[in-house]
Amino acid sequence: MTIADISHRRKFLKTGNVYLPHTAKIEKIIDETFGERAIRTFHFNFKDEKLREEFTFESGQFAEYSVFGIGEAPFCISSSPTRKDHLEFAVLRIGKVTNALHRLGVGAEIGFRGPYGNSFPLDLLQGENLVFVAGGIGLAPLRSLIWNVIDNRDKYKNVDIIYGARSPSDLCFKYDLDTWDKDKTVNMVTTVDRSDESWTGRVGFVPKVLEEVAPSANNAIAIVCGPPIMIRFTFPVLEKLGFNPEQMITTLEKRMKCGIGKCGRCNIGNLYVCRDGPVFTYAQIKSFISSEY
Amino acid sequence: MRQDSQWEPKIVGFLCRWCSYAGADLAGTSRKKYPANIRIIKVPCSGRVDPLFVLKALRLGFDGVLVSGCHPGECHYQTGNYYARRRIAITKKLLEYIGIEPQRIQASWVSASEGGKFAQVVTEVTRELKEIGPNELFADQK
Amino acid sequence: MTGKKKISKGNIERLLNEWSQEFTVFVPSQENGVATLAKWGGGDTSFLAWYRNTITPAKANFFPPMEEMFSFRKDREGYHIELPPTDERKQLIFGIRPCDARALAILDMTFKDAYEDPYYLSKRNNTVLIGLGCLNPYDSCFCTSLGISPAESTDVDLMLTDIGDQFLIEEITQKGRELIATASGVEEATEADEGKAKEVKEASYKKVAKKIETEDIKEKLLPAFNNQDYWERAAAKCLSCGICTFLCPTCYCFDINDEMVKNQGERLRSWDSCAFPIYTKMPMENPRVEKWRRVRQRVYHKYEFYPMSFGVIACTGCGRCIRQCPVNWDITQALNGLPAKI
Amino acid sequence: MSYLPTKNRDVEQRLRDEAKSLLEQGRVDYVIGFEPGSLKFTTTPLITNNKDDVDHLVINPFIVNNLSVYLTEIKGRVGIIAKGCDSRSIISLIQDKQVVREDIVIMGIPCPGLIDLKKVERLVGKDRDELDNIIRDGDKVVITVDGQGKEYPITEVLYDNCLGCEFPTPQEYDVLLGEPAPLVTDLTASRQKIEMLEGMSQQQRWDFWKDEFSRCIRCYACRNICPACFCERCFVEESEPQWVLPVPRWQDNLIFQVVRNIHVAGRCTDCGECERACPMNIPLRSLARKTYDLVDELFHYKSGTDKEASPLMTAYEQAEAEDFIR
Repeated sequence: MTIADISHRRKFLKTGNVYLPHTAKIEKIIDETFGERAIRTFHFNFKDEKLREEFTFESGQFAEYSVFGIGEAPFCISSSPTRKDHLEFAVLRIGKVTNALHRLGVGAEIGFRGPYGNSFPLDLLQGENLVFVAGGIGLAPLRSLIWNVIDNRDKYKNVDIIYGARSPSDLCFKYDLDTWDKDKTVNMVTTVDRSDESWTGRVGFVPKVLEEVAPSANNAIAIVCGPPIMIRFTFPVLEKLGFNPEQMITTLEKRMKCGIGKCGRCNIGNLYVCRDGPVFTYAQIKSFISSEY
Repeated sequence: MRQDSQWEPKIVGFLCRWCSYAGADLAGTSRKKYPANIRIIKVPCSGRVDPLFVLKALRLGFDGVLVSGCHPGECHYQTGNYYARRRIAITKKLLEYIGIEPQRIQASWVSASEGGKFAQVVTEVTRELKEIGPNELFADQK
Repeated sequence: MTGKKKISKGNIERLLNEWSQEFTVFVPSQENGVATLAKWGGGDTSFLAWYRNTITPAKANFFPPMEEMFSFRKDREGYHIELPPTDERKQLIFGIRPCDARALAILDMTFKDAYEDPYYLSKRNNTVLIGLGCLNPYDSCFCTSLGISPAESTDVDLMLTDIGDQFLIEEITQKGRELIATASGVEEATEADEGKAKEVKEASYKKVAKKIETEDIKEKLLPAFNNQDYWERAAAKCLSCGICTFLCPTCYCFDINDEMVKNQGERLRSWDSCAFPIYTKMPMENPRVEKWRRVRQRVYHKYEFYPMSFGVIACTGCGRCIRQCPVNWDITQALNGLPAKI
Repeated sequence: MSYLPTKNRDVEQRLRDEAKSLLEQGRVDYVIGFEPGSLKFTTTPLITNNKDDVDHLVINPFIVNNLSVYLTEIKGRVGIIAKGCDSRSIISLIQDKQVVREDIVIMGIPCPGLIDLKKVERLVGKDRDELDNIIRDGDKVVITVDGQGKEYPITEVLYDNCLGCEFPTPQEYDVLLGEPAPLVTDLTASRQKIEMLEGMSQQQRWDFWKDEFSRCIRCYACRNICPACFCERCFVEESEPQWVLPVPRWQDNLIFQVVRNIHVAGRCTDCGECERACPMNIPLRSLARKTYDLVDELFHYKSGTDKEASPLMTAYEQAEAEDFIR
């Protein structure tokens, strides 16, 4: 089963000024991790009622979130489209906009424009074994797809989730990890690079653990997301396990600004991550990935 | 220069915490009268003041900038105020050349015991700024 | 009669004044020693003598160095967003060169692809282009290698060719035809005028000395993408400044920044350049921190990636990046010097 | 096309031999010099470790770049061609500990002053690519247009900074190529723009700079070509806090230029490259040279003349300029 080229699945918005954000209110904030590079999940909803009903998106798409007066930054929508009551996105505190987002409290107003980019090809994933490989905050984009899959569990065969983080306190979405662990139909494998006394689970880098779990490659698709260093070591492992480049999907993190393929900075070769991605097969970006990525 | 009578100049004062800030404190505790136009920013040393602070303050609409530190030789870090002196000298001369009124950049040495002098410096600076009117240098957007 | 029209150079001033009733007319001007397009003040048409090409391309009228995207105001109910007032008055650019006109057609592709860019397109649809053929291309021009003739263009509404003390006028679009129909001082062109124009066009075509072989380059480009040694040598003298990209008529990269004072602010779009290191800087890493990667990106985006996405080379050979580069980095040398396919 | 009378050709040959031997003996990893440019009357920097490239090295009145800008970027030992102002920039980089003297072999060129093509274009009324030839000989220059040669005094076409040059012969060198040239200077012409500005009122000067900087498109050529600007990340690229927006608004452009000039005070050697590189014809040298003169006037400090001296802003005299301090 090969996915030739999923970049032609561009999602278009109706016309009108595509740069104008809608205003949205933050309804809930969850601290995923603490410390200098803390990660927070924001639950939010549009202020405009009509928009709340009409708004649709697909797992894997991202949006541009504005803190007015500070700037705009792209983050994936980490909640699943199957759950309509609110939307979620996760932010790692590292730069100007992310710091501003982390200073916001519940009830604060942000800008939202999107959804942009293509999405995970659900129709092509149906009837397949799914292997999710995620690292750190890389679980956020996959989380939307995982919940989407679990809410339509019968359409998919086995589901393996291999998720790792630097240390136990760096694990994100712990509440989801527990739920998926208890779920019989999901093989949840959590690992940490460096353990501490509170940790009783697996220890090891995600690529190594993936090799140990060794999910079978036939009728399987691997969906990978995490820091660039992890992605670079995961693809070779998957190839060793028998996955060919068309069976490997990733959602890339690149410096994006406009989110709609105009401002020019998120290109990998001739592909714009925001317009032709962010979801790519390894086959598409393999030629440029080594030298450009 | 338009000058309606109730206009009051807004001054930002970068005061070195060891001397001038203490001097300003002393002026307050000893009930010295001086105009309330100054907004004080405490800096570890007058040598910490970057020309960028001066220009950013003028850009945001302050009418004057005062940099005040310890007298030469009394700096807590020995040489901070000497470096500050060179930096402010060049900044002031270059900004004059660019076309910013010289009165908008002021500097003073005020030691921790000179509460009176601090009050007098602020009074003089306020008077000079009142003469040249509000800072409309960076006003128009286009 | 040939159906074509002509106008004497003497009547150009009257024509521009006439057009200024309806349009905001832009003409080449040398204010402050920089050739740019400036508003026509009804003054002299001396630019017809010295004008060869502007420093900042006509793209700046549609995609300016800085423009406000929208402003926002915060009050108790929250944020209110407001679009800036659009200038309803139509624009007319007199004297755009064929290379800049083709460049606008190339930019249209990106600004219309997938999502329409309202700022660029509103100005673009609101502007009439009056092309003016080149008689005297620079030694840095290489438009003929990109299939562009210095004195002919189909990307404008009217095309003027200098035939001595008159201009031959070719109506390219309906908009142009209507415009010239009502213009004063326009006469019918004779066979001789048209012959003269043909001569002028061929002469100026031959004057373009610099050449690149786009077919040959097409084959050498992809194999040379990973040739780090070649690109390190080519990039060694580059200073990573923004001149070549900002002054390039087909460069469209931009940055978006917010500014807010108290509770009133705006979002601004401004030119950005792939030559700047922070252009691709991400918090964790920067894929193009080495200078050779950035120089390579500029060449490949124009001669490899844009053709892959839109089927056309994003360069019109206007030569600005060569003329204005402070270290004389010449893109034609980098392209012609590509190692042969191994 | 050589723009020099025959007697200067042997200097070029000595330079090529010198550079070749440096590379052959492995005393340097790279040689930085000038080779003929791709357009008329231009030269372009040549940075090479290949000894055959040195045959392209040239010396003529158009070797305008200050090559020391590359020293902070190239790793390893470097042989560099340096005019008077370039060698002072190297000394200034040594003072700032950006470059180690032992890692550089300086091939000094006594500089007779360089020809400003903008001045030639204004003088002759033709663009540079329409001229046939420009040949300098001592204090005269012959400009040939449409086959017709015309002679002008050299001071009409030299760069403003060359007219005000104090150290045409390099201060620091390992080998000096050619004898010190007769210095043709005209200080008043060199400071003419600055004096005009000093004559204006405060409001007039402010309006002047406001207009100039409203043309700036923030291409940063002035900063990137300046050897004194060697910061890893410039203050205009800071986003937390965002002191200056990277948006070409005149207010932000002005703050950028003024603070940049204060940062390079005591490092700028008036090589004039910032003004030459600016595509929008903004008189940046009227700012840089003024700062240069201020530093000289206030602290009797001439940038890049003393390798051992500590940089301007890291030193002080007991008693110096403080008339403005209350």
